[in-house]
Amino acid sequence: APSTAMDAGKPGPATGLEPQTLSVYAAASLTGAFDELALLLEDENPGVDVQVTYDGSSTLATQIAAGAPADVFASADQKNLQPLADDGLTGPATRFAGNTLRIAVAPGNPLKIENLADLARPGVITVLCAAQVPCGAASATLLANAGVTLTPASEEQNVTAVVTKIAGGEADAGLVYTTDVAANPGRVEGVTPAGADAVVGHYPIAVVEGSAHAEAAQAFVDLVLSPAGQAVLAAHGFLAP
Amino acid sequence: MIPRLLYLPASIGLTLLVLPLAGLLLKVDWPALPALLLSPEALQPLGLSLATASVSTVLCLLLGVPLAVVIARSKPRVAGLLRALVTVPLVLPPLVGGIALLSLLGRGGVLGNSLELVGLRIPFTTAAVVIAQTFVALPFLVIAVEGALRTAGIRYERVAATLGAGRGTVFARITLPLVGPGLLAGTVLSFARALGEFGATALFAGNQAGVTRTMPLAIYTAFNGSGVTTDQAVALSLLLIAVAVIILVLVGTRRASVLS
Amino acid sequence: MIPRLLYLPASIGLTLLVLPLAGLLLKVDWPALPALLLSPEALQPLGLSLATASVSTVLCLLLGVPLAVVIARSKPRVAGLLRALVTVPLVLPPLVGGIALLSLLGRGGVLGNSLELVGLRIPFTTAAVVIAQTFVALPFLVIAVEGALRTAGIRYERVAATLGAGRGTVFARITLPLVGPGLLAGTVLSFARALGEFGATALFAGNQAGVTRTMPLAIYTAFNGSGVTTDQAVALSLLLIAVAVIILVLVGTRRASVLS
Amino acid sequence: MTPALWKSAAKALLEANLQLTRGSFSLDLRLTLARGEVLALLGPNGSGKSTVLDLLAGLAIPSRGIVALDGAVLTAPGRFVAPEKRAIGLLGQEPLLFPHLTARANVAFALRVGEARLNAAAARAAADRWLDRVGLNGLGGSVPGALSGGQQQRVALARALAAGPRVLLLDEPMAALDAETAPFMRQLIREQLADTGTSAIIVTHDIVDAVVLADRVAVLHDGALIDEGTTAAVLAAPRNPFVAALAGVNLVVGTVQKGAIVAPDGRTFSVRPADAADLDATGPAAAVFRPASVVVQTEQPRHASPRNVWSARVTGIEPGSGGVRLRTSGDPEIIAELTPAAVADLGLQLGSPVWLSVKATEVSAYRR
Amino acid sequence: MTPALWKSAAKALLEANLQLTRGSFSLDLRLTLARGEVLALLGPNGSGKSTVLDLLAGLAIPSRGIVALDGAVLTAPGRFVAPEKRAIGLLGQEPLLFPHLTARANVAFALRVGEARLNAAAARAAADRWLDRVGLNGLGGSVPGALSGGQQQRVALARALAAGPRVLLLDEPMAALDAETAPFMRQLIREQLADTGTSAIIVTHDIVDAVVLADRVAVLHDGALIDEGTTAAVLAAPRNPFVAALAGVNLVVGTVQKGAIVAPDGRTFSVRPADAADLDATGPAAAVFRPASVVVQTEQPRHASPRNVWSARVTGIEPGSGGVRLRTSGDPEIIAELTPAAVADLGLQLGSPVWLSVKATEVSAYRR
Ligand SMILES: Nc1ncnc2c1ncn2[C@@H]1O[C@H](COP(=O)(O)OP(=O)(O)OP(=O)(O)O)[C@@H](O)[C@H]1O
Ligand SMILES: Nc1ncnc2c1ncn2[C@@H]1O[C@H](COP(=O)(O)OP(=O)(O)OP(=O)(O)O)[C@@H](O)[C@H]1O
Ligand SMILES: [Mg+2]
Ligand SMILES: [Mg+2]
Repeated sequence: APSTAMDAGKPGPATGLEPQTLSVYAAASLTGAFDELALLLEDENPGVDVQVTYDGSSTLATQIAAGAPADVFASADQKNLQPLADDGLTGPATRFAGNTLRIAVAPGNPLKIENLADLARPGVITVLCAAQVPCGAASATLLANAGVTLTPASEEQNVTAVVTKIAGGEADAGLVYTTDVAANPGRVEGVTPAGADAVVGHYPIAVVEGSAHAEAAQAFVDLVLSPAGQAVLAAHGFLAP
Repeated sequence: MIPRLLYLPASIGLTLLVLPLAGLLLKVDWPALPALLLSPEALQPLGLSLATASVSTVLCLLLGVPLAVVIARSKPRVAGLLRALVTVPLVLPPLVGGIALLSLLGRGGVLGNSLELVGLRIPFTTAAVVIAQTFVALPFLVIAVEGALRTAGIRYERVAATLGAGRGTVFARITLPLVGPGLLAGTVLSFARALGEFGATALFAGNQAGVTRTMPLAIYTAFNGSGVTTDQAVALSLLLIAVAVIILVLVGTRRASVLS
Repeated sequence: MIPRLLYLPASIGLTLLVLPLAGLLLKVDWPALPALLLSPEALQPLGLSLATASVSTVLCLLLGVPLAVVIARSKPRVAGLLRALVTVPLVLPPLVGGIALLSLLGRGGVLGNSLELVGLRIPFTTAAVVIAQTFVALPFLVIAVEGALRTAGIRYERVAATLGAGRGTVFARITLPLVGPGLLAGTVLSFARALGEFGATALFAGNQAGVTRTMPLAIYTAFNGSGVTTDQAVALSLLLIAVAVIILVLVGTRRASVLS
Repeated sequence: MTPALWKSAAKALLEANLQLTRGSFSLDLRLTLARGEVLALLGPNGSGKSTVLDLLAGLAIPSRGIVALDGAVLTAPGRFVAPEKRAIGLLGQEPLLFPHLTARANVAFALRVGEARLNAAAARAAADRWLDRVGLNGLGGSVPGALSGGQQQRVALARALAAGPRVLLLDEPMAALDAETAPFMRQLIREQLADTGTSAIIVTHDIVDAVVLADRVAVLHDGALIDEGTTAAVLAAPRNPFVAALAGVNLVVGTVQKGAIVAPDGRTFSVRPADAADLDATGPAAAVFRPASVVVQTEQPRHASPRNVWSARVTGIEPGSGGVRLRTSGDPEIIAELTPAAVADLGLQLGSPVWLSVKATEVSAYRR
Repeated sequence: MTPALWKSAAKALLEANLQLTRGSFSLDLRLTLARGEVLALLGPNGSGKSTVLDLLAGLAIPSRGIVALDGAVLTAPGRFVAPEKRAIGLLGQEPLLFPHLTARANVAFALRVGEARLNAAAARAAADRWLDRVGLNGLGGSVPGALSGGQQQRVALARALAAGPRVLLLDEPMAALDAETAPFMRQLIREQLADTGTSAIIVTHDIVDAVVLADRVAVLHDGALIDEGTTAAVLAAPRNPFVAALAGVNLVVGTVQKGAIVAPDGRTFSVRPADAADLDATGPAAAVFRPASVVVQTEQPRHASPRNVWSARVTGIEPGSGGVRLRTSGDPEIIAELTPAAVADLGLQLGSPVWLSVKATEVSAYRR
């Protein structure tokens, strides 16, 4: 795991695990936070190597269903984890974080976009996540709540693509997670639209059934849920579950 | 005339290619299939895919055949270099092709800026889909046609010239018909590749229903939506495969009849 | 002998293929490049990519050449059908190939269950990378070699037979050398395709450093990493392209010298 | 051509009964070839000669019919032996040298996979000897693309002979050869077939090939055999205009005596000085001269250059393609071709006594 | 071959000076072709004949040298006119019919792009007439793959003639043709060249082609011209064994009178009945017969079949490839080939008076 500076305060509960390699499958939006959490667990348990695989939640869910050697699965939405839990492929799912939406714009907000209605302004190129992915579902709810209808230039397959388009100048604005704005300083700037905090996306986590490292997996889940873990998540812009 | 020993690896090869597709069939939710396949969510991307892939294939022919001729008739060294350049896009992971196209034709891109000045915006348009598909499919056409041209050689072209035929006439009446099978193979390959193109399209053209959401993008979107039960994605994939097989078999047998 | 009119579309075609790659160069963070390219994050996937793509290419040759021979020497109708079947994997969007392979060889898959019983698990291993690459690259080899075989015809094979040569000898000493250029082209194409393979690998083999993280997956990971630093992705792409161009040019000029 | 050979065709080495239809062309014929026999297959363009060879070699399958070699069925309804298992070699109408192999390697290939089954080194050495025999010494390293048309044809001939099949099918083997080389190649084929006891079918448009190489001649027209028999018989009495156009030679098969050829009836034929040199030993040989060369007189010629002079009687007077054909008594009968004016002038009739003379320089000789 | 034509070669239509090296083969020669002249290019396999034609047609570029047509430079250092702009047609050694076009379409192609520039319908109709002329009536719809070797060669010949170039280069145009067809095709070429005033170079291994078609003969050996001159001169006095092997004919160029040919010195040559029929009108013609056919006597022959009998004197006695060559007085001089025994027997010496006789059936005639 990369050596990102940690700003977490206290370490979590010490467990003293055997040396082993733990495989964590995590939604792509968790990248920065889970890199740090992996490091935390490794520090506490010398000899334990935490390998985090990031990808879209549905990709990871499909792979776990097909027998991927994952020990922990952290999804960006309930929809991708619940069926696995229902089929007994994972243990029970626990919510460990929440995320809200922000309007992402180019640094300095050249088009002066201040609210959701501005996204529908003629001449503004807006991109959203596809309604099928978690951030897209949240975006739809947020826009509906605000009574704004708009046709996005594109419905991207994931948040990263939305951020890329705005950072690259292809699009003027889009709805992304708060955490994405935090992870891309200098590339995009966040604007908080009215009613944003009312729409929260929830992240569940579970230990994969039949994991050869069940004890370490549980320790990682515990770490994520612990105050220390929550502090790391908060530092990356996540809300409490 | 086929050494008997070859049949074993040949059938393993065919199995490797066909069995996974058969595996897909097992995943299909058959009762729900007809309704799904007739829904606009399925038909609109299919129509867009067929339309864009057709246009891309025509573009590939218009640009690729001349390029293939130039390579095939160049000196060995030059040809080797050109062939390598043409092959590179094949190596590009899907994403990188998208990044490359954006860096060229996107808003901050080298050409994109100039185009913006004359009021042209390419990303997020159907034109972007066509460009992305052409970019990835063109190498197939060029390499197939170049190979055919090289094997056909220039003997018949020389004969035509001694009869008094100008270069244009020779090209249209001798060269093109002679490489007919190779040309058809290249066309089929590039159409297939354009039809399946996902990566560069997703990044460069985006994903807007009716404008840039081709079948592969629709499949990906469906996959992201349905999570573990890949039903809808599988159903759409089957539709794409079925259409492709029909087209390929139609062209293939027409081609066979041309050859025989 | 090239009609002058062709030079214009040929250069447009070449530009379309090459300019986007040049566009990538503009995105490179040159000062940071050397350190990045020499880091284990770059070299490990590169090594894995070259190794798996090489193995896949050998597999393609072993399975694909026999398959190409069978198709080329079949009756037109059968050949048309087989050719269509072989072309289908080209149409598959990257994801679908992965779903198909998982549904066949994954847990719960048709073959996957049986393999599990004898303690073999293929998905998420390096073997899965090779299988995914072979699956997507095989059609290229088959189609290139089949075309070459068809153009070469059977005249020389018939002569060899009347001299008393058995099928194996004819195949090894006449058929294969005659289609040498086509074989080399097919090998290059399938190696390139294997090197760039992303979609099926990502789903079927996963993305584990040192085991299944090939260059395209490393690029994807870098692209998706915290902070949209496409820099690293671009740098890795450049590395992949550079390696590919070197290999293609080396093979291309060797091929040229074989031909001349 | 000796009676013995012709009779042994009854117990033929190769027997074929072939029917084939291709578009508007259809083929229907029976063909036999005796052990050691050489058959010349003549016929106009498009008569089906190459098609017959393909059918025999197993490169084409007849609609109906049978091909049997030495009693073993090679082609029949429901049975087909692959070409490489037939021991029937074919030199096609085009040289078709393997383009990726040098001239030497082309011939060596035949020596490795053919009857000889030599190893690589031995095959290369033997190939060089073969190239030498066809006059291509020093060109062994050339690829076919760097050889002239005639040079390619010679390599193809060497390759076909080197394979050493039991039956050899040669499709216009002398086409593209220059005038000086052709006789040498003809001699090479003759010796090689004789030395190895190989039976052969030779397709040719040149009557000299038939005379020199063949025991028997078959004439194909529109897919059917219209004439067949010993070379002498067919040439002496051409049964259709096509044969007449290329035939019309007197052929005397006899034995060598003191540099001349003695016919069965004891008449002696002096031959061209160049050929006489070859007739140093005794043995069977043939003398060939054209009916037009035969000078006919009603008085004994004196103080004249012709070395061959006999008296005979006119046994037949018939119109021919080149004038009037006069048959004369003797074994073999000698045919003379005259203008109608000459026949009238000399007052020739059936039974007329005549003096025949032929210049030795008009008589070619071939050892058999 | 007439003096007028030979002189006009000074103001040549086609002039070439060619140097080329390919591996161990090197070519170096000068060649001219007068307006309307037909040159036969002879030479052994690999002597460079096809290479010369390629260089003239613009299919190959010489290392050094120049090709000029009617004063316009086609090939020179720094200058190269494309083959299609040269008006020089080439019928190569292989037929190379376009495999995707029918026989008719192959010929029609030449009529559309060549001199005639016919439209599609006219070209098709004219192509059918051409196919008729080469004896392929009814095969217009066949693709090359369904034609026999000789049929393909005929289509290729029709195609080359139909293109109507100013200079036509023919590389062994008669190869693969059957014996009955060859004379007709030869006649077709002759008439077509004469009617259109086309100059031509014909590569051949058959001396008859040179005699019938060519005014002049050039002999190539190892890339260099070793003999050149009017056909009669070269054939009468072959300067090397290669020419001797294919030459050795008496050629009498004269005029037609009452179905016979009258030589410059007034001697009359009766010819084969078949050829005599062609000599119905008056005009230039040539009589050809072999020295071996000439019977030499020291007494006047009587009651003999030969129609052609003259007295002459021996002007030369020299060894030849087929015996002793006897030159005799007259214009043209007649050469007789005898065995040494005959020469001794007759006691022939320089200046001996002799009677020469040649049977009319031995004399071929060709209109010129
Ligand atoms: N595929 C085909 N379809 C129709 N006719 C065909 C086909 N193949 C060959 N023929 C015809 O079969 C006949 C015999 O051809 P073949 O090559 O055997 O002739 P050949 O006697 O060898 O003539 P040549 O002396 O010209 O070589 C020809 O008339 C040819 O047109
Ligand atoms: N690429 C090459 N490299 C080396 N030698 C070559 C090459 N091409 C041709 N030659 C040689 O050039 C010579 C002339 O060939 P060309 O075809 O002109 O002969 P040709 O007189 O037409 O003979 P033929 O009567 O056999 O057709 C031959 O000796 C041939 O081996
Ligand atoms: Mg033939
Ligand atoms: Mg030649």
